[in-house]
Amino acid sequence: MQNWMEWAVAFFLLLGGCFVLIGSIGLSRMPDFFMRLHGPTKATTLGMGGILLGSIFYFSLSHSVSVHELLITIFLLITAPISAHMLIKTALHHQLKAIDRTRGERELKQGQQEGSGDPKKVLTAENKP
Amino acid sequence: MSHLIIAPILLPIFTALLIMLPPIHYSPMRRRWVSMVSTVILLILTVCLLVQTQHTGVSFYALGAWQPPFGIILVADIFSVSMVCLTSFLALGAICYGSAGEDERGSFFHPLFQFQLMGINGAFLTGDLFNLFVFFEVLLIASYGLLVHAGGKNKTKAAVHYVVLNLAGSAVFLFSLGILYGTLGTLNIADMAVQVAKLPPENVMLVKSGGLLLLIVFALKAAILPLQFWLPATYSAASPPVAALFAVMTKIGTYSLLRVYTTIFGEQAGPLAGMASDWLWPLGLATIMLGAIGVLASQDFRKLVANLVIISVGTLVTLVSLQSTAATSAILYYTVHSTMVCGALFLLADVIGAQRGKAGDRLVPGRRMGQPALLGTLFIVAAIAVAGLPPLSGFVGKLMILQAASSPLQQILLWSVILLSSLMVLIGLSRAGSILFWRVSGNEAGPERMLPLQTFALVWLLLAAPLMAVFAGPLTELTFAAADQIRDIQSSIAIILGDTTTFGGTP
Amino acid sequence: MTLLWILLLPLLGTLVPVLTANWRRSACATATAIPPAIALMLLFYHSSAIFAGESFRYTLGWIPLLGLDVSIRLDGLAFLFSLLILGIGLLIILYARYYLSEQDSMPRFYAYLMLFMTAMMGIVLSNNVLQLWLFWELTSISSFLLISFWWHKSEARRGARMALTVTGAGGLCLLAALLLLGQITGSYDLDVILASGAVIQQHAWYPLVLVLFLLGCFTKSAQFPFHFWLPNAMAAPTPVSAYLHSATMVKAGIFLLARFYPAMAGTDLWFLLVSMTGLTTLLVGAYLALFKHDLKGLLAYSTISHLGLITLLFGMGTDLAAVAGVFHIINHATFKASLFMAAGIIDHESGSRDMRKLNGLWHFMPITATLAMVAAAAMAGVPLLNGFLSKEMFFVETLQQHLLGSLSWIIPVLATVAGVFSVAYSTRFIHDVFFNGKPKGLTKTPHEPPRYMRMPVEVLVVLCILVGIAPGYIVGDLLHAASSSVLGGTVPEYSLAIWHGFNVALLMSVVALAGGALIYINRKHLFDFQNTLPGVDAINTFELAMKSLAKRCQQFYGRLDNGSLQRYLVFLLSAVVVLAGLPLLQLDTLFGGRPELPVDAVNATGAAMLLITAFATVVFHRQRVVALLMISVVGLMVSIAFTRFSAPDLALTQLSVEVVTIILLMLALFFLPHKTPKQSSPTRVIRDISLASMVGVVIGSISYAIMTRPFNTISDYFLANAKTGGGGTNVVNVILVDFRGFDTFGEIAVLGIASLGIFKLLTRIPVFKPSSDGEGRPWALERHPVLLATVSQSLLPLALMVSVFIFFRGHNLPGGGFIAGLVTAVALILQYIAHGVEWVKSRMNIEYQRVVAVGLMIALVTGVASWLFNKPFLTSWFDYFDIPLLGKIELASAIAFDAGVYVTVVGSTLLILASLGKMTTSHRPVHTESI
Amino acid sequence: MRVTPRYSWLPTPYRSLLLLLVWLLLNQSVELIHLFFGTILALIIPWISGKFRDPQPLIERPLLALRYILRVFGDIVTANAQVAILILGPQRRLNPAFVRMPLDLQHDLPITILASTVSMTPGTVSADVYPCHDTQPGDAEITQRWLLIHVLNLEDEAELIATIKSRYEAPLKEIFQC
Amino acid sequence: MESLLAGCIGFLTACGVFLMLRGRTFPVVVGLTMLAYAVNLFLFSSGRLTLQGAAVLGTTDNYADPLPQALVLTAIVIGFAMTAYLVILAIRARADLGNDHVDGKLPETESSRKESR
Amino acid sequence: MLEQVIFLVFGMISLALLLNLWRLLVGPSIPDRILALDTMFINSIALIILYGLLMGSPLYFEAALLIAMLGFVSTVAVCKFLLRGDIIE
Ligand code: NA
Ligand code: NA
Repeated sequence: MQNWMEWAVAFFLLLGGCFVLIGSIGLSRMPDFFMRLHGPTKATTLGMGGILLGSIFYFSLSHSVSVHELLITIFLLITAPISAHMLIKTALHHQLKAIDRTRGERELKQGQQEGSGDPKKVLTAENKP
Repeated sequence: MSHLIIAPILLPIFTALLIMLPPIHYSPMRRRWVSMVSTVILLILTVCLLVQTQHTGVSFYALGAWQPPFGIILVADIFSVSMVCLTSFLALGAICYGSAGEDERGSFFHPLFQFQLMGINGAFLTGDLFNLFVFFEVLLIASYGLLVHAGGKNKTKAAVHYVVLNLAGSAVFLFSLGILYGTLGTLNIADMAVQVAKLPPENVMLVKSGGLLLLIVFALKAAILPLQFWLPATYSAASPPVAALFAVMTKIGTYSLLRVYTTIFGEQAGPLAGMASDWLWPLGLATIMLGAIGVLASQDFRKLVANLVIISVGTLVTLVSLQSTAATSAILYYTVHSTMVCGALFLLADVIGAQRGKAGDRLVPGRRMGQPALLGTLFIVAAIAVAGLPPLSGFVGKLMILQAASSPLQQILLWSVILLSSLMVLIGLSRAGSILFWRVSGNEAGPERMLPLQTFALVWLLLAAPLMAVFAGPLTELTFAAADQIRDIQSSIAIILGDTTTFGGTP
Repeated sequence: MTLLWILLLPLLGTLVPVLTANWRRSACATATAIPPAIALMLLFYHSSAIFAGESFRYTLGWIPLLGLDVSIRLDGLAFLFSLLILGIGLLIILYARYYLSEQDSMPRFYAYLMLFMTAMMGIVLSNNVLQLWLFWELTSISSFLLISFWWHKSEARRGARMALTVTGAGGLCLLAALLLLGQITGSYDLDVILASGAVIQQHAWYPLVLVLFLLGCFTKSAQFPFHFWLPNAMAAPTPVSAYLHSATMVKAGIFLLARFYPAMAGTDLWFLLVSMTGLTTLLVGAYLALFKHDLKGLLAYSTISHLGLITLLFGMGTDLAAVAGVFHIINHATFKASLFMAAGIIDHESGSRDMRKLNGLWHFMPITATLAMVAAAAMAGVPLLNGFLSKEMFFVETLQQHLLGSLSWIIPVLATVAGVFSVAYSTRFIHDVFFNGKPKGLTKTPHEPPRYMRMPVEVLVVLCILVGIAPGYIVGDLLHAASSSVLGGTVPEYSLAIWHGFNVALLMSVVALAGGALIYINRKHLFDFQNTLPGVDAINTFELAMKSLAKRCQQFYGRLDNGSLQRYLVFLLSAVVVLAGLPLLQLDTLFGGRPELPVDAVNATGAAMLLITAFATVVFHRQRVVALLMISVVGLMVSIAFTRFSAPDLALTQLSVEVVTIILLMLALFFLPHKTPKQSSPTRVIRDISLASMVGVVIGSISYAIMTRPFNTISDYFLANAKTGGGGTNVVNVILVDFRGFDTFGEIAVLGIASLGIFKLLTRIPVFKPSSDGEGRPWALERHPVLLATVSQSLLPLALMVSVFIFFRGHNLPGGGFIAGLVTAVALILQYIAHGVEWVKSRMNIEYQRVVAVGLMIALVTGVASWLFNKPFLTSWFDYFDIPLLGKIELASAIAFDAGVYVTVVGSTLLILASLGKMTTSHRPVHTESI
Repeated sequence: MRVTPRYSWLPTPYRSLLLLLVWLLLNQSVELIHLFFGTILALIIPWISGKFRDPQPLIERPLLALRYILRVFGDIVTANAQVAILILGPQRRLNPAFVRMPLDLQHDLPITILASTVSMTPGTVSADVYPCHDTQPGDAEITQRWLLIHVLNLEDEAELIATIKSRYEAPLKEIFQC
Repeated sequence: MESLLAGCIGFLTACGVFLMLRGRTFPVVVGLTMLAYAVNLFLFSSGRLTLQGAAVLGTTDNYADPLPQALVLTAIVIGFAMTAYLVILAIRARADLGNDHVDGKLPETESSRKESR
Repeated sequence: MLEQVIFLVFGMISLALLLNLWRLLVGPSIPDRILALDTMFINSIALIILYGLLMGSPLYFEAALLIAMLGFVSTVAVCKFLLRGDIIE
């Protein structure tokens, strides 16, 4: 294996590892659910991208060309936002509290009311856009 | 080559699938006729197989042409084939009874029934321990489905217990398989016997714990004390044809006990030879007594019959522990007898319950039956047979059992337990019969009558009792031959493993 | 062969009444009488030879391996009993024709009667003890049927059950005795056993055998203390009483004493047990008979007493006593049967059997009265009647024994006392019924019975007189032949003369007659005294005992089985601990010598996560959703462990199965409570924890012991042959679809069956849809979030592509039909989740159960196809083909099999999940079938 | 905007292309045999699963779509860097907020893509799209939809909305011509 | 490593058994699932542990024992089928019997209290 | 050198997994736990890919792909359950 390629593999792996770790740090240390969501959704996805890239490089060099890790990346890119969306919908439905300094409380309230409770009430609410 | 050995497994599944697919699927009549005709064919095939096996001796069928010990094999010896035969006899009765209307009280009766047959036959025929597990699961899952047939609270309740216990049992089975594979390195039962014979001393106790775990599994299936509590509720809740078929299910447990503890841990097994007998002997006797107590304690007829099943299981297990030709021979005869009669009794309980109106099969005074003479005759025949009174099959079975005891201690214990339990059964049955048939309130009989198919089913099953007594001579010859065959481990191993009996891992 | 016919004819006779049930009553009765009549003639055909001391044997093989053959022996004793059984049987048939009313089912009665006759004939003709026992039990069964003939009467049912229980118990004891005899002598052949008297009596088991044997005899012959069933069996129709309970069945026990006399008798133990029982029975029966107001009750106790007398005779162990016993058997049968029949006539024609009501019948039925008086006189032992003769012999024998040493005089004294009571009750029978004023409160006016109903009585009474007057001519040969076979050929000198001169025995008779008359005259005092004694109502006591037995059993059973699954599981798991744990204790060391692999930090992390989440699952198990999340991590970690330990296929399968399971559990949770209430007591929790830990320790230790042990396995064969024999490089997959394809076949069958069962469970289920979640929040309104819906549509083709890939790859690399099937199924389930049942159904309207069937059928057909090549089921085939431009491709039958797996998995999974999903759709499919 | 496909045998050409690519990626090979089977599958699978696809606007401007994808990739990388800093930095400085953005897009597919993009890019997560079909009484056509966004560190709401609209929503309108 | 895995198997078994002994259907299902994990690992471990030895011909020279893997695969599938059946049965039992106790009736101490959803 | 890097990354991912586990255990809300679980699924993809890398074997790719696909479905299913109770309606 050429040396620079090894460096590249190492770089991508480290980059990926860092982002994966950062994502989980975000998950563990952010104060409310909505903020915790950001880390895993984004950082972890990129971290995965890094590790998968590292893997692609590694296998392409040591064995025959290996690019199928791309598939996982594509897959994660498609699904991660949807997971996040579903999670945040659940959180809204469960009326999870955002930390106090969160702005847009009206929007939050409305989000919490949308899709839950009596549909008529939702439509006739004052804060209806 | 002859594919007769595998026919008892493939024919039922083929029938089941056929019934699930168009054009059979659409009409109830087609479903039931296909099912019945297939069972008749199965019966013919299994009888042919029995005749063939009697002539050819032990033979095996290597699935996928992979020779033992590497591939899975089915083993046909007189014992296993007799059990398959018994299953088809019983199945024909049950399916005829079911086809009289019970089958339409829920979906998929016939497919599940046929799947159940597949599982039972597979369990009897297989010569591979893991494959035995698979077939256990086939028959169990089919029995779960059949158990809830026609619905009702009791069925659901019983099913929860039955399923959870059997799931736990399956887990134990797998633990045991893991131990046995991890120490013996093989799954073929004959090969396991070979490996056990040359087990390194440091593995002996491990194999023993694996072997004893198998005991738990089979004890649960067979319903031996203290693992028998599920049986009365389950069997008495099940739909009658299902309960009748279930009569053979416990026998699979005892059959497996016999197989495993006479083949794998047979005489050649050195320190492990007969290791289960110390447990089976007292547990079997206790099971008989508990079953007898259950018979007296039963407040409805189905429960009583279920307890009769427990007695039969206890008897069989006790015989398994004796490990002698006479005992093994008695096992075969008694298994056939008790299965047919108990199956018939479950059906009879249903008919009686139906004709007694609201009282059902509870042992309380009830309405006059529509066909008291016919049912009474059937009841007496069944009762005499199951109580082991002469001149029916139970009497011959009891003689075989009593004669199987060889040492004085065995005789004293076995005889007193068997005779005492017989007396208790006699008391229980005479009480049940006199309440069911004689303590009638009012003179009006209800409109219910047995349908021709139901009558046929009952007569078919109960005919076994007199016929097995009349032909007891040739039958005992058959059972002794089967016992000799099953106990002649060396010959079976030589047939199954050929000359490679000394192999040690690689072919 | 004629011997066999003597036995078979009554058996065939059971069918005759059934077949002639629709004939006129007389015709039916006549037809029924034909077989026993022929048998009787056949019997007579042998009489001269029998009287000459010959005996006949006939054997027909039945179950030689069990030592049970149809073996017939006709000797003097058998001849005597056959004569009684057939002769009196014929009379009973005639009698019953008139006795039974129009409402009674005469054919049924006759069938039972003939069955009984067969059984009795079987007992007396048996030359094989097992066969003897067979017929012995058959008498119990048939007598049960006969006693309960009037089943609508409570006392008939109870009496029948009591008789069955007592004689059944005795029968079982007898069986044990006979089997032991077989063990001792090595044969179940009666000839052999009778010839082995010395061996038997010197054997250590002799006392046990004797006790068991006597229990059988005494219960059947109603000996004290087992006598109580007999009076209660009087609920039977009188022909039954006359036949079974005087002439035949109760004599079966006596017959056995006589039959086994050469083998068993002659010891002190025999004497002690038999004679003392006989003596007690004799006294108790005679005493109690006097106080019975019921005619049949009186006769029943009298029968008990006379049976005791015979037993006592056999117990004395002298040859002459045995002869006297045999003689009394004959006499008792004749006079007692006729008395019973007379009682039946009285009952039949006057409507009562109560001697307090019956008075002065002499005026209404003089002929019957005369007959009854003669028979009763015979019973009392009046001279010139047969009863006198055997009773005299009895008295003589009591005088000549010295069995009790210096106390031997007690026996004749007590015998005389019994004789006194015997005379007293006989006198009562005569005086109280036929004289003693006028009838009181009878429902009808008594009159003479039909001519032929009285005829059997007449025949028997004539016999009583004839024997009494000319015993030598009438029964001399018979008695000699019978005694000869009892005693094994050597008959002592005895005289059947009416007059033996004045002797002590005659004095005893005179005392008995005088004393009996005296007692009867002063009976009032005795009755008063008897009334002060606490009465024992046998039938109620028995019923109560049976009820309390049932109740005890219920209590005992209930204590063991409280219907709790948890208890059953505790039993199961304790068994695991004990059975798997005990051998481990004998293991020196768990470590088996195979070096361990090193542990690295990542593995430690994985293990820690596994343990923590497993523990968390337990901790959070009451919050079900959380527990579900925890256990999915456990599953994930297990999959990762599989990847770590080089089992990629396992990891794939575990993962996909787990996701489906989680979805399933989620689906299920909708219908179940979301929280588990706290319910276990602390002790219960501690018990469970300790049991769980023990199981865990045992399993963990075994696992460790196995992993550290070196071993040989058959797996090398699979590695060596996967490519060449199975055509694939992924050995695990080749094992699955080829080497052990049959397992897989069973496995997909399980999956398919499970889905059918689930479908069955879900049909017609009473659904309840909670309107809010566990916290009381109403459900969200948005059913199908738009983002999810859109993306799931795009994911479907992607997932299908992946599953096709995994499917084809499986044979050579990790993958295969099962995983591919699950991927497809999950992708389709995602459509269900994202769009709902209706949406999917409108696009794909397939009945999944049919998919399951098709999948299994594919696998089956693939397997069966190898039959075409004369190969066993599931024999695989593969080959490589060069296709122009494309290159080399492999085709294998395993792929077709795997396709079956794939289709089955898709079908089953969807059937399971979609059926569950469908339950809640507003437009619920209507099932025409219930589960 | 076009909803009906151009060729009935090839309802979704780009999807088929993607599937072929996926097949080749899975097999890691461009050999003829894989191309052959891949093409077959890429044609068959959309045909099989075609029913499971609600009519959606089709891509009218493929090149623009490619450019959009590349731009999003770039944004993801930068977004991640930013988020990483935010996560690791002191929490006190974060200004989380919920922002409601009116949508010009009306169709499900473009909205989904937009929402996903927003989720993957700088400090924002799409929380909800409303009103949803289910809360709409009857079959009334939805005229205006809104996107609810959670922002990890909001500086200027108007600017954020403007950025999203110009950077992502407008190109999507172009691509799908709706 | 072996001791670690054996410990995990034992612990999983213990947890599964404990849950199996609970009185409600759902924990029992979870317990049986957990027990199934333990069983699968146990059965798998009976072929001994191998690192870097997937049983794919030509990828390594130290193959893991493929047979237990095949057995575990079968066991997993069967376990899935059984669990699925039990889950649905639990639903059915709840529907038929009105509670989710494994015995179909609430214990004495509890029957008076109303079941909480 | 690469090996050390791989082990370092292993360590990072293990740490990440433990952090996820922490969040899974403490919650506090169920969405938090689901989020932790989902992240755990994704992180284990990384773990498996790294294993593959370490062993130089491409055999583990499918496992990773499957986790990606199935983890998504299970997260969605759980969310749907919490939103609607009824996953398949
Ligand atoms: Na009177
Ligand atoms: Na639903």
